[in-house]
Amino acid sequence: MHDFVSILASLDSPGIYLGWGAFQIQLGNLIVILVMILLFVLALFLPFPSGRKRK
Amino acid sequence: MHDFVSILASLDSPGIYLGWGAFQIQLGNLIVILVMILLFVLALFLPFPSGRKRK
Amino acid sequence: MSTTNLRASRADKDGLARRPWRGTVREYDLFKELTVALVVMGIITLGLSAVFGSPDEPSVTLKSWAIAAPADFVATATAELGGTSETAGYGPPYNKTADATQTLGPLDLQSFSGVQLPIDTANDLVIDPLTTLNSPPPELADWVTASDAQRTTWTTAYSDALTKATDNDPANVAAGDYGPVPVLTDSLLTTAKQGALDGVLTAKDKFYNFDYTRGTLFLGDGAYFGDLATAQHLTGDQWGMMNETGNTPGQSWLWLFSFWYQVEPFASAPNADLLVVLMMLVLSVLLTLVPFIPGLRDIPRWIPVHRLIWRDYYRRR
Amino acid sequence: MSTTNLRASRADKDGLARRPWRGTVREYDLFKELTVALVVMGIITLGLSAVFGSPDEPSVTLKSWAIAAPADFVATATAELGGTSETAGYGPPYNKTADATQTLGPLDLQSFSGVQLPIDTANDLVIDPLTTLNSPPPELADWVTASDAQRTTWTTAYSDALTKATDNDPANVAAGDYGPVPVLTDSLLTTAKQGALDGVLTAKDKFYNFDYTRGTLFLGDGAYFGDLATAQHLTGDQWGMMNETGNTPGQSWLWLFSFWYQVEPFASAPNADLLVVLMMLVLSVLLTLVPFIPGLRDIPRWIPVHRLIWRDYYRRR
Repeated sequence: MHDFVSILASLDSPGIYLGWGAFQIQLGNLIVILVMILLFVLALFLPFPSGRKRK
Repeated sequence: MHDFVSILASLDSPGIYLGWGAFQIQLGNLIVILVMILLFVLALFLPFPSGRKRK
Repeated sequence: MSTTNLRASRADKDGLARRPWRGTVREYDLFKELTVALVVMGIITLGLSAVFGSPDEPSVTLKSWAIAAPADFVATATAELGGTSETAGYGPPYNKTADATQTLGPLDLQSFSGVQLPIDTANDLVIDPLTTLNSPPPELADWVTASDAQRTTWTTAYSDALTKATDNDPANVAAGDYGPVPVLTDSLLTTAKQGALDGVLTAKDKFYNFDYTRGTLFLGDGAYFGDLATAQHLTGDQWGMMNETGNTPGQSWLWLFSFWYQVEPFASAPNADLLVVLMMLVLSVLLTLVPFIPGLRDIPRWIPVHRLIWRDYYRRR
Repeated sequence: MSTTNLRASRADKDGLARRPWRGTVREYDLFKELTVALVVMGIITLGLSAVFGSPDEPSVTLKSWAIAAPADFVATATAELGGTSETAGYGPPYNKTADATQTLGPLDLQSFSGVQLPIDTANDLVIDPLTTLNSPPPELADWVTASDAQRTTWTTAYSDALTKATDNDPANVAAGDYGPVPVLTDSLLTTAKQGALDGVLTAKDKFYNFDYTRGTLFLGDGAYFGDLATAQHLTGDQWGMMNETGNTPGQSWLWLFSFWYQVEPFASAPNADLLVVLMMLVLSVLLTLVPFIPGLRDIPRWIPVHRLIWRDYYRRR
């Protein structure tokens, strides 16, 4: 955990920005957006745990 | 209404304080307390308007 | 039988709460009641506060104080320099002044916090603000380099001289060895009159400042602010806790808290705050435990107000 | 049949919502769900914000600006005196500068507010703060008694001279007739460096001040603050609306708002703010009215994501 925080802190000062042309995105934002999309896709395809009991 | 407000405003600056010995009360507070007690007594003795229908 | 079961059976002897409802039922619109109550109470509240709302007194600032009562301002600044002001002798959370806290036997609640907001009255309230001037008075160096004993001698002498001067006016002070003190306090008075001190005393090195500790303490150490409060019946020994300015109704529900400060032994006790808080704590616990206190819990049996409220029910039982 | 009834029958063709429930019922503890959800989400939120929470950058103040970039500070103070700063030419709510507002044809939203927070940059940001000094510079009188034309000549000349000086340093400015301007701006620089200007520029004659308009505008008129924002990718044309400092995740849900500022014709339009706000308004209305827009409302039929979510139901229908 502490290692993770210190990695983030070391990445902190300049900030990493990815872009093509007018499009530019900060690495932190990109990660959050990708994780959101991943969670949505997982929620779509993973079966609901107690779904069987309910029927 | 405006007269009432101006009476209050004229009473405003010095403030009227009633007291006996260590007990001292501001006129505004006394009025509010008396009104509260009056409302309580009225609530005790006045019949509830729709009480008859309810039975 | 466990204690819990004993209590449960005692409170609900007939099992009334557990019996199913056999009376009539009728429709009831909770949202309608909520809406009506909200609107009606809202209108009443707005109407009453338009008429009885507390007046918007103009703010007292260090500037208005310095202009209205310069002699008091200078006397206070001298006390801050000499460490003889109320703040300097307050104890935690501002400093470690010995025997400053209110105690009851071994109980010393004020010291529990520790010195959370350290205030050195001379430096924080007088010297630091003066160093923020574009051209700080050169006499600051005399103060900074002087010994503590020398500083005390100067401030004591000047403080005494101010007391003896006509109208306590610094202009009428007799000649004497006050060191840099008169120049420093006069500079601070000018800074305050110019309106700069109010801003300078708030927390520094932040753009948005919400720490008014230093300005509040300085203002409170003077006689001016306290006199304004006394004139409006707002101090603790005038039932001030209950009062608003003028005849505007105040927070009358604080009557019991306020009451203790008016009567002996509290009124003249040096630890009145502690005593009153403990007293209210004891009374609050008693109130919470009413159902378990014989005698106290029997009062409704002796003075049956509830039989008056539900008189229909009791008449037809 | 009224429109309302038409809509109702359309939305609930089979009267499904009005049919009594004939399926199984089971006990459900709303409070248990609420408590579990609150605790779990609370822990996740606190945990994520401990790791990803936005860093607490030290506050930029007029003091830190004056110390870090004195040349920029003096140039900005000169612009405030000359009425050539961004604030001086901003229009409502600060002043009535002609043609300052963003318009689209006859639509001029900025002027709707009127001049609610009048700011005279020379007086409010430079002259007034200098008059609060214990010994205001005597050159103030020269400024106050000078004509508007004379003031403009002085500030223009000094502004140009600053631009041409090595490092834009006031110390390297060529000799010339700048009137009281160099003394005034230098005094203000000293006041800021001493840390007094931050307090003095907040709203006056109140003890508690929450009006930071003047300090904010002054800071924003300089190049220093904007450069800090640019370095952190926080300006509008850097998708700054979405960004936090460093790599801390920002408010990525503002991507669409931010997007328009990066593309033509918005990117180079002088009324970009107005155009983008109107664009977002139109898109929001479209989103609200989706059920009534043919084509748009048929998308779920063409891309049936809902059938994937409720695939059990659709499989067994």
